[in-house]
Amino acid sequence: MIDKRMASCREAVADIPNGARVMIGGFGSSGIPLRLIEALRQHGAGDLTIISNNAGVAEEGIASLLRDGLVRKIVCSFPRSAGSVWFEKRYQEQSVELELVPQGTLSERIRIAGAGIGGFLTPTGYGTRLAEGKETRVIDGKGYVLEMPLHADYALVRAAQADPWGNLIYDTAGRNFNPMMAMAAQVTIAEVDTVRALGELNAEQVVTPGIFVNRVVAQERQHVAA
Amino acid sequence: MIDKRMASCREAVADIPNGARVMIGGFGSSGIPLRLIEALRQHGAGDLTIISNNAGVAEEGIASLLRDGLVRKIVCSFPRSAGSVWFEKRYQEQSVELELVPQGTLSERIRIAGAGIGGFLTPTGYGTRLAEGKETRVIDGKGYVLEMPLHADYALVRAAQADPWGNLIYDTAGRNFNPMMAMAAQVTIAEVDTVRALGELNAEQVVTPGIFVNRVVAQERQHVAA
Amino acid sequence: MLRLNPEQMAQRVAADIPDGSYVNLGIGLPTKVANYVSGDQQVIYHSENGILGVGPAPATGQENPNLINAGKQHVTLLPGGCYFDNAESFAMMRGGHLDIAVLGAFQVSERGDLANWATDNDQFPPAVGGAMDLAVGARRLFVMMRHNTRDDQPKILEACSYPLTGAGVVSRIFTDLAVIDVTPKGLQVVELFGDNRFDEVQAVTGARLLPPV
Amino acid sequence: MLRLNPEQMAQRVAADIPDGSYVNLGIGLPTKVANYVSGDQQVIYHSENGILGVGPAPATGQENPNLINAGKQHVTLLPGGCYFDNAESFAMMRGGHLDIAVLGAFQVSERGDLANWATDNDQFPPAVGGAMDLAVGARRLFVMMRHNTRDDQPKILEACSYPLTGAGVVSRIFTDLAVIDVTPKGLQVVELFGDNRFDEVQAVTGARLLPPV
Repeated sequence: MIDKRMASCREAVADIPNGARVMIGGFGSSGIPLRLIEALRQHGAGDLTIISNNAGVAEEGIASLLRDGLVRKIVCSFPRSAGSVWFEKRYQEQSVELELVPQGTLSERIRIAGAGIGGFLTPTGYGTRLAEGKETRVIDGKGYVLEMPLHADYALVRAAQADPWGNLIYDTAGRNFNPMMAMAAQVTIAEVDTVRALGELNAEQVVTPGIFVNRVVAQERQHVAA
Repeated sequence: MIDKRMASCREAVADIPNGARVMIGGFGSSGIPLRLIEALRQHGAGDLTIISNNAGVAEEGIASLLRDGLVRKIVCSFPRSAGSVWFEKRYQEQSVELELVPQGTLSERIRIAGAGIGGFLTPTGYGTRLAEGKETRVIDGKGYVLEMPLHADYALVRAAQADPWGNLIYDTAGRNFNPMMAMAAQVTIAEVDTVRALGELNAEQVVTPGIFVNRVVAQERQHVAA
Repeated sequence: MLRLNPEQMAQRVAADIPDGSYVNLGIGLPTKVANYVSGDQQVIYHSENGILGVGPAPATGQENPNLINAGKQHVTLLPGGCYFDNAESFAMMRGGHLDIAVLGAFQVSERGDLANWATDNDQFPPAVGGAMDLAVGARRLFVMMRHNTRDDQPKILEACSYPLTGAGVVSRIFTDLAVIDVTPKGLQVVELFGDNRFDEVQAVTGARLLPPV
Repeated sequence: MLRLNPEQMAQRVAADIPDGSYVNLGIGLPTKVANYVSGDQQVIYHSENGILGVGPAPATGQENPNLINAGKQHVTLLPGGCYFDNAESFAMMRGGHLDIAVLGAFQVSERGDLANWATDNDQFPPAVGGAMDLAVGARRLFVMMRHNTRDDQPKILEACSYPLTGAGVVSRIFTDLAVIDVTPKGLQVVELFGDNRFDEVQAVTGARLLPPV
């Protein structure tokens, strides 16, 4: 029987090694796998490359990984927010490397990694500093930048509901980067509010098919401090 | 008030001109906008370029457009099926041009047209006849073909339910090419079984956001002959 | 000169949003525009994190931590709204499906170049978010900004000195002094607020303006 | 020589599908494999038109015209199954998410080249469907085919004469005579059915085989 459930977040992240490339879902305070991030922090793997839209605020989530010095590099569209003090500190002391990526380019680079596509041409960023050093071309008078796939070893994602096959249903805007990240990693670990029995999810409402998910950890719903 | 409903299929296709590029959703007998195709046939615009996974069977759907001599070119992954007699006849008499595209390349070319992407690198077809004349490159030892977006003037799509804003929900495997085509055309026309009041669709189950849909025509459910 | 306050500026931008538009309002000042779209205008708001049909803020105690807008504020969903992932959200933006985006700016050039994501201060880490995608993708890009910086420097320039968000992307500029279109002929003043005179506005602008016709 | 019939071939392929696999079965002969996957093997079937968890054919009268597989046959959905659009379906295929694809073939070369979408007969219009995507994307590509054509020509060749579906993509070949792996050293015979002798099978093969070890 296919059953992707694991007993704890701790167990689910236990094999993440030093130097791993780890995608982490979420946008602002929405759809962040906070329990998995905390388990990863306690697990203590370092020298990580983190791929995520934001860089965490206060002492929470990715900010706690930055605080503990576990992050070597971050690939991000909007690392600087109100309260992103640990990112700013590590950036200014040059102990963390930043690869800044426009948001739509970030999500599409993740998607194409999951879709087996080797690169794509986007008009986003053409003629700007973020295209420097990248291959460009002009098609029908419009400029494009060639962007390459972003793969990861692990993806930590957050959803509302799952089933034992790893199918995921999200809550409102909690989808954000989670569905693409689930596609793009070698091992995808989903933190969910509840696991339903096989066949209880609405098949028409499943957003992430279980084929993209390797491990599922249920938990009580966590309300994220705003 | 935004209300994209139109009274009839006839009215919905009335402005499609000769020479238009028209995407038509469907896979086999599933998710085909048969009523809209019939309205297009009666409307009589010719010299059409049809973009669709299949080329119709018997006297139905795209086959009827081919029979009536309205199609100049077809862009397709699997034009030849049991019963695709009109496509075979027009192909053999060289009155219709065929652009054969691997299925995943077809759906992705349509998707990137809708997503504002200028091209993508796919391993599919590399080293085969279908990559002849196309730009290729090798990345990390793997060969890729550069494929370009497929745009259209109109998309005819089929869904199960809509609302006045054009949000669409599909039935089972009836999605197939419909969601991507809805994104890729200047004007998208959706044929649906039923239109529900605003707010009655499950927002978590909407597959095609209304922003991609310009016109909606309700109809009684049509059972497609197998 | 008459300088509109932010609320008046928002009201003026709102007047230029046609009924039935799909609109993305940038973080900060542009967010105020929604307050002035009248009942005759049905506007569907897009939020880049994955919402169409963004509604007003929820009542206290009714917040859903997952249901936020791009500015990380709690929002609601209107009837007819829906959710999608970030890749599809940016397909809408980059693919030309949004009628209008309203963004703030540090600088705009006479060719419609936009600079709104980074200054020349390297002390702060950069952040770009969805600005570059909106800049290239929205059918019409409205910039909403004060005409001058706090130290009275012009923000409309022959060329931007700050790093670009996009080149040749701005359609119309709404400042606290005037409304100005970016046209192939140059910066065309469309409207001068109150009794503001063309020569007064030109004097505080860093590029040549074309007078109203 | 013992030549397995199609049912026996399907049974043999089914035995090599590990429990818990995500599998795409090509149109035609490969479809039969599902009939022989035992209760101990939980296999999740993918259909390229947009289904994971494809179940058996529905009872007569219970068919849903939209719920068909890639071979256009009516199917059902298993509990735990789900639907998606064609772009996501091919993301699964091209992106390496399917453990095994089982395809028929006209020809296979000793380097694992696959030819299964077009012959050299130009009278018929070509059709390719999802074969090229499966060929490049499945983690393991099983070919299931008769060892020889109806007029006794070999289908395993030094090089394919028909147009390729993909180059160097085949992992394992199941014929009615033997099971053969494509390896860096060449075509390695893994199993000879019944009392079939290596030299007999080699004699009806168009490329050099390596004997079972």
